[in-house]
Parts: sequence; structure tokens; C-alpha cells
Amino acid sequence: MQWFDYLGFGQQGWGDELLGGLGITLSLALLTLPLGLAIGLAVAAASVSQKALPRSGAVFFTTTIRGLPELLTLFIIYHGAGLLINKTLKWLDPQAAFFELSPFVAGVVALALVFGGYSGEVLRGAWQALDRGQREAGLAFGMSRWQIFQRVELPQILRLALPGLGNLWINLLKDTALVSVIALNDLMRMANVAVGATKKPFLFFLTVCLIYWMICIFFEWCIARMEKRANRGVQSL
Amino acid sequence: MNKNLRSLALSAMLAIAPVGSALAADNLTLRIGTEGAYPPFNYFSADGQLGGFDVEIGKALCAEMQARCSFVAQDWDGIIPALKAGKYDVIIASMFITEKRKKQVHFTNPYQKAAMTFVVPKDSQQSDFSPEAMAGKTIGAQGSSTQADYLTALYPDSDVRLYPTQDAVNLDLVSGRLDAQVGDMIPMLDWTRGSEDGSCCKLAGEPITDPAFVGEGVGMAVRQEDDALRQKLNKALDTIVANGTYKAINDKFFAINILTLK
Amino acid sequence: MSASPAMPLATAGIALQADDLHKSYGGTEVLKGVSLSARQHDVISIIGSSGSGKSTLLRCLNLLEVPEAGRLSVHGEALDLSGNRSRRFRRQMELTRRRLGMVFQSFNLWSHMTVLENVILGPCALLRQSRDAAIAQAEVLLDRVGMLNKCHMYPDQLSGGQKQRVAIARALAMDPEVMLFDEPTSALDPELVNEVLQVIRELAAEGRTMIMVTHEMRFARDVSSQIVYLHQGLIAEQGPPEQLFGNPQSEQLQRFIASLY
Amino acid sequence: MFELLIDYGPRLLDGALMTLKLTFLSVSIAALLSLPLAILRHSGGLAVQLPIRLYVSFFRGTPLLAQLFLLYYGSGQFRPELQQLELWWFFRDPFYCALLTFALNSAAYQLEILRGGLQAVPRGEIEAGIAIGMTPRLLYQKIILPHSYRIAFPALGNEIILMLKGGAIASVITILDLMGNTRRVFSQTFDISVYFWAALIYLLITTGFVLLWRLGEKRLTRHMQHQLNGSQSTTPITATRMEESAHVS
Repeated sequence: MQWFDYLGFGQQGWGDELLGGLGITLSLALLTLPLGLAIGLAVAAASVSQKALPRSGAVFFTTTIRGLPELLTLFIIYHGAGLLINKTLKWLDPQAAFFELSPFVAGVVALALVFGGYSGEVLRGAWQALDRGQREAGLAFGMSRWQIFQRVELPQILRLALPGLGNLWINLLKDTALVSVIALNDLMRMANVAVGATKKPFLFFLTVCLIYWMICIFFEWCIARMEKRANRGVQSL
Repeated sequence: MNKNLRSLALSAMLAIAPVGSALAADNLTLRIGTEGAYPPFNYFSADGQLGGFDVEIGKALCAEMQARCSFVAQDWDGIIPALKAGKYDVIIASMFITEKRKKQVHFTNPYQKAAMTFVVPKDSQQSDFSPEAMAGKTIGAQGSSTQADYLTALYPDSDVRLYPTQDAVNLDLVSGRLDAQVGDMIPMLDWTRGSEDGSCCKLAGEPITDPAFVGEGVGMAVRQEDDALRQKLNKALDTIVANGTYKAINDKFFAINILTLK
Repeated sequence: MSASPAMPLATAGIALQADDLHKSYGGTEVLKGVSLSARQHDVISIIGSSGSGKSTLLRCLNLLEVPEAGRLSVHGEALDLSGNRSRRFRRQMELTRRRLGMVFQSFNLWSHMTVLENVILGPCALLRQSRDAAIAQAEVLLDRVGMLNKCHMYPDQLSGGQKQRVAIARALAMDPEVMLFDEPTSALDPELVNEVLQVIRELAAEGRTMIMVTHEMRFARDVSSQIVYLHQGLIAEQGPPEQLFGNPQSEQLQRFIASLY
Repeated sequence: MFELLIDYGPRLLDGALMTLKLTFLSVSIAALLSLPLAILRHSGGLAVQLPIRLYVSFFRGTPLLAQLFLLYYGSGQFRPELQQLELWWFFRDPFYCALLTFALNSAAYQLEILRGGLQAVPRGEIEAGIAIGMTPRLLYQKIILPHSYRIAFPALGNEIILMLKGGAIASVITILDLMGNTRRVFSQTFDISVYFWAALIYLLITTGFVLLWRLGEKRLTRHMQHQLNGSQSTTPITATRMEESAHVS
């Protein structure tokens, strides 16, 4: 068999499996993004809070998340959270059926926590860089605090945070590969499976490297365009 | 906490959580966990389907029990925790019945007899596989396996390397990173004789049948509280052995009967 | 401060000589053939409106910008500018620069080093002086510019005027034959200008050969032995200050002087 | 929970030592590798820059896990060739493979950080060096590099932490680092608390390192303390790779 037979589609080739894996990788990342952003916003909000408790909570969360290997976080969620939820369910109702924490859900949760920990810092930075006068201008117009946040502050925070978030997104895409270790059939796992069947590690691992590379370059390009768009009307220095 | 509140909390959790029920009324639905990286027992084929001896036995048992079955692939390290967490209801993945595992799960009657064996490259001169003779040598095995327990317990002076999959062990034995590996007898036999890459290597030494490690053979694992399921499986297993279904499947994969090792 | 090394009589006159310098950036010619000669103890001020090429001229003199054509010699030692990219030329260039002290508009002190370290780096690394000797000399120089008490501070902890005085000490530490000043007071707050001018004035009084680009006309008039008026990349007029300021010949210079008052 | 620590604590500590060793060696090799490459990338011609940019882009645009598998299992496929080149002894060992992968990966990141530092050295300070007749070598030695490393210092600290954490995947190719030993213990005990102990050890290591690095940063940036006067240094500690001028391509 030639290398293109291995990578082809259909019964013999592994192209369709890899493509399916790619789909899982991308949907994993895409589902993680909103959840992770929500966590990040919450962390950022807590860390700019006036009260000490939310602030120290935010510090604890980010320090922990950023001090742990992503792989370990993933294992803790996958093995630990599954057990915990089942114990809770059993306690609530001894007849309770088993709760299934799929590798996919575990992957999304773990990656979202990681993304949240890092994006919290990025968003906090953007939040603090925000011009105070804008809020006052909003208040002067008689806007409510929520309206000001939604209409005035949030769009600017996102603009300021865009480069940082863009890089986190790229990291997230790459981190999805870790989920292969807990048996989610993502791109990386499918490559492993294909290697198991064909004994062509170099071919398949190189192929997945190239696929990830292309994806990253594509998103880099998208992010650069978004930054350009977001920064229109803002004078560059 | 009062009962109403409890069930309220429970239904709230159920609402957000996809919950699978293990034994729904009479219409048995069964989720079977297997590894999918352990040919010829269980593996993924190029069209993405699970196949292999374990999978076919599982299907035969399901047919016998008139159950609706689905297969779930799970990496080996997490295969018991996932069973306990309820990801599936039974493990059919060529798992040895051992005392340690018995503390975690319950096993059906054995559906394979088993032994372990050393595998070495064809040009290897090694004939003595005692711990003393293997001191300083690099030996591989799949992690979280009986072989791994065996090696870590008895070969402290060897460089024991544990891999996430059997495929990975094979890969490194082929590439020469390992001096030897310990694997299950049947798949190793199959691998060395039946595959292109496996032809690099040969079985060596006496079969390892130490009951402290190999135990009673290979069983299907269920959660400790699922005794009803265990008995159903035992009954179905007896039936397919008796009616020849087992042998038919066996002969598709192996030259010898792996239940009797004859 | 030790005096400049004694020169053989034959060349004693000319400290720095530039002939017919041409320099252009991306098609626009900034210097269109400028010649300048500084005799020993000369203090030459280059004046002109912005864009006339005066900073470029100064930077060409110590080869921070390499002219495309022309000749340059320091104390009679000529530099072959046509050899531009060769190894020998680069080496020669480095040696020439060591003999010319440069003071920048924006000080350009090395911000990761203390004041003292800034001053001794050149002597230690380039002139192979011992560290002790370099420190002893640096202390004398820093004392002269009134910065000895700040010698263990970092540049960012100093005011602009203080930084410029340190920069002058740093240039002097190399014991240069000619000092070049590129608008040394333009980046300073008005109240800090004088402390720097005072230091330069003293150097002039002591007989140092100096070439400077400046906007401080009164100061230029006071200390200079010669004024060079640059206009659109060419020397429009040159001569002693009394002549240039008292009796400007060209219309441009008249307008330029008028614009200053 | 604590019985586990008595039984398996020493193994976790062994693993932690391995993690430290692997991290230290790989970031050190990467540091040696990244310096000349960064200088070439900064000031070399296009023919030199292009391959370096490709290298950086590849290692920053692909998962470390994929790189590790490519190098480890991929090299196994070329055993005869590698044996002929007398390189097999190196690729045979999973530790060396991990070391090489991590060093190459970290070098790509360090290179970009350093390049950012090189670009950030004020032009005027370089000119001041040129103006007193420094040779290029001396200029790098005395002005440009000390300056760049000071600028790059916090980002380099982050990179080291990321390597420390990323190194956990070495466990997948049988290396018994902290993560590897943790997984081994878990597979023997199915006791989830081993993961929490491992987490604690990782946190201790990272926090300890952050404090140490900050101390170093304080020493190195003495010259900036005047500017920072009053306002505490707000450099984020374990920041991400995002803070570099990070673009893959």
C-alpha cells in the first residue's frame, strides 16, 4: 500500500476516520469556547470585585488552573467528577440510575475550566484597561449599570482582549489532542487507532501534525482579520 | 434533607444529565464496554467499526439474552472506573479475573482460559526469563494490566515500561526499544504468527500461568451490585458454549479453543 | 581630563575633514555634497531649518549613516568610503568612531546599567583599560559634569538634564579627538537646558574640538568659532558667528534668522 | 486519603524529581538553541529567516502530544536508517525522545519571546554603542542581549512553567514523571485521591518556581524600579503563551 492508500477514504483507507476525528476535535473546541468564555467572564468579574471573597476566589481558581498540567485537570474531571456525581446521585436517591460522564463532556468541562482560568486573566486586564469616563458617560445618559456593561463595556473588553483570546483559542485547539488520552475519538485518537492497525506511525502522526498546523494557521489568519475589523475606528499608535 | 426535596434535586440533575439506565424493565438494553485496541479480541477496523472476538461474543450473548446492545470503546486505564461510573454495564475486553479487580467489580464465569507469555525479537538469544536473568533488561507491557502487575511485582530490577495500549507495546517491540514484552498468550500468538509486523518476534519461555496473576481466566466484569446481570450473562454464556455458537466464533479467530486451551 | 594627544605639526591643523558627502534615503537626496573641515580647538555649530540635513550630516561624520560618496578623514587618516561592506572597512569604521565622541538628542544611555557602568563600559571593553583605572577616570569625569553623587543610580531614575550630562561624561571617557553633539538640549525641559549648556561651554573653553547641531542660537553664537548654515542638503553659508548672524548674505539665512526672533 | 500517601508518596516524589529533571534539561537546551536562532531570525537574510519561521510556526501550531508521538513512534519506523547513522541509541530511549521534543518545542517559543526582546531594545541605545565603536559582537554581548533578556524574562518564566505542565504528556510514552507515576498508582488503587496529591505537588512546584522567578525579575529590573515606584508590579505570574507577540505563521 502506498501512503495515499492509507490516507484514502473508504474501507481500506483511514482518511474518513481521520476526518471524523477532526470533526470531533473541532466540535469539542467550538463547544468549549462559549463555556470557557463564560467562566472567564465570571472569573474576571470576581477579580475586579470590591469584595475580598470573590477576589480571592478568583485568584485561587486561576492560580490552581494555571498551575496544573491540562492533562491532570482532564483526569481529575474525567475520573473524579464522574465518581463524585454518582455518589451524590446515590445519596439523593439510592435507586438512582448511573450518570454517564462521557469523555466528550469531561473534555469540554476540563478544557473550559482551563480556558476560563486563562481567559479570566486576559479579560480582567482588558476590563481594567477600560476608560472609566465611558461608564460615567453612560450613567450621565441615564443608562442602567447592566445596559452600560452590555452596550458600552463588554464590546470594548472583547476588543481589547481579542489578541489574547485569539491565542487562547489556538491553545485550546491544540489542547483538544490531550482528550485522546481518555479515549475520545478525536483526530489524535483516530491517528493512534490507525497507527495500531497499520503500523505506520510516522505517516499518520505527521499527517495529524500537518492537519493541526493548517487549522492553526487558518485561525491565526481569521483572528488577524477580526483584530483588524475590531480595531477600525481605533487609531493605531 | 426531606424526601421531596431530594427527589426534586434528583429530577433537576436528571434533567441536565444524560442518564442511561442499566436494566430497564424486561426489555434488556445492554451497553458493553471494550477497549478497541487489542486485536484480535477487540479492535477498530478501517471502516471505523468495532470488531473482534470479544465483540462477537458480546453480540452472541446479546442475541441469546434478547437484549439490545451497544458497544462503547474505552481506554484501558479507565475501563474499570468507567464501568463503576455507569458508562456501560459490562466489560467484555479479555480481562483477567484477579483478586485485586474483584475488589472493584464482579466477574462472570471465565469465557477464555489464559496464560501470559514473554515475547522477544526473533534474533534474541534469551532463554532464561527469571527476574535475575532479566535484570537490567527493558520489558514492556500494557499498563493497568495483569502483565503490568506481574512485571512490577516480580521484576523490580528490570526497566519495566508500561504503555497505554497493547498496540503501543507491540510498536516498541518491533522498533527495538524493548528487549522483551509480556503479553497475553492468545493475542501474542496471533500477533507473532498472523501479522506482518508481528513476524519480527517470537514467543519465548514457558507460558506464565501463576494463578496469583492469571487467576481463573478471562471474565466479563459487571458492577458489584448488578448480580442479576451477572447471572444472566453466565446463563447465556453456558448456552452459547453448549449450542456451538461459541466454537463457531472461536474458530473464526483462533486455531485452538481458547476456553479449553486445546 | 588629559589633553588630546599631541599631533604631528604637519597635520596639527585639521582634526576632522569631510569632503563632498552624499547621502540619500529611498531616492531623496538629503546631503547633496557637503564638505566640512574642523581644525583643532574649533567649535563648529551646524544650524538650519528642520529637514535641511543637519542631523544626517552629523551622523555621517561618525558613520552612523554611511555616505554613498565622499571622503572622510580624522587627523589626516582617510577612510575609503567606497569599500563600504568589506570587513576591513567595518573595522576601520569602528576604530574611527572610537575617536569621535557622540552625544545624542535623546541621551541613549544604556538603561540596564548604572551611571558608572555606562561611563566605564567603553574604556573597559574597547580601550582595554583596567576596571579600576576606568572607574577612577569615570569619577573624575562624573565629578566634572556634577553627577558623581548619582553614579550608582540607573538612567531611568535621573532627569533629562542629568542624563545628558552623564551621556557627555560617557563620550568623554573614550578620550575622543572630536566631540559631536546632535541637538543635545532639544529633548530637555526648558529649565534643564542650562545645566547641559554649561557643561558644553566649559568643554569649549578648555579647547575641545566640537561639532554640534543645535537650535540654541544664542549659545551657538557665544561658543562657536564657526557657524555652518545648511539649507536643503547643501552648505548655504559658513563663517564666524559675527559674520553669519550680523551680516547674513543669502535670503534663506536672513529669513531663518528672522524666524528665530 | 493519607494512607495512600504513606504507601505511594515516595513514588510520587520520584516522579516529581523526574518532572523537574525533564523540564530543567529541556528548557536549558532550548535556551542554548533559541539564542542563535533568535539572532538569525532577527537580523538574518530572508534565506535564513524563512526556515526558522517555518520551524517556529510548526512547533507552535501543532499539539505537543502530536509532536512527541511523531518523534517517538515515528522514529521507531526508521530504526534501520537511524542505526546506520548510529543515532538509534538516542531515539531508542523514551527519555531522550521526550527531551528532544520538548527542547525543540520550547526553543520555538523561547525564540519568539527572545525575538520580541531583541526588537524591543531601544534603537538609540544600540546607536550609542555603535557610536563609541563597538564591534557587533561586543554590542550584542554588552547592550543588546542583556537588555533583551531583561525584557523577555517574565515571558521566559511563563514558558518554563508551560513546559513543566506540558511535560506531563511524557507519561504517555512510558516515562515515569509525576504524571506517569500518578497514573500508575491510580491504575493499581483506583483511588482518585492520588490525582489530588499530584495536583498539590504540581501546584507547589509551580508556585515555588513563580516566587523564585519573581525574585530574579526584581533583581534584573532594578533599573526600572523608579518607574514602577508605588504601583506594584502587575506582571501576571503564570501567564500564557498569549503574552508573547504570538503569531504562528
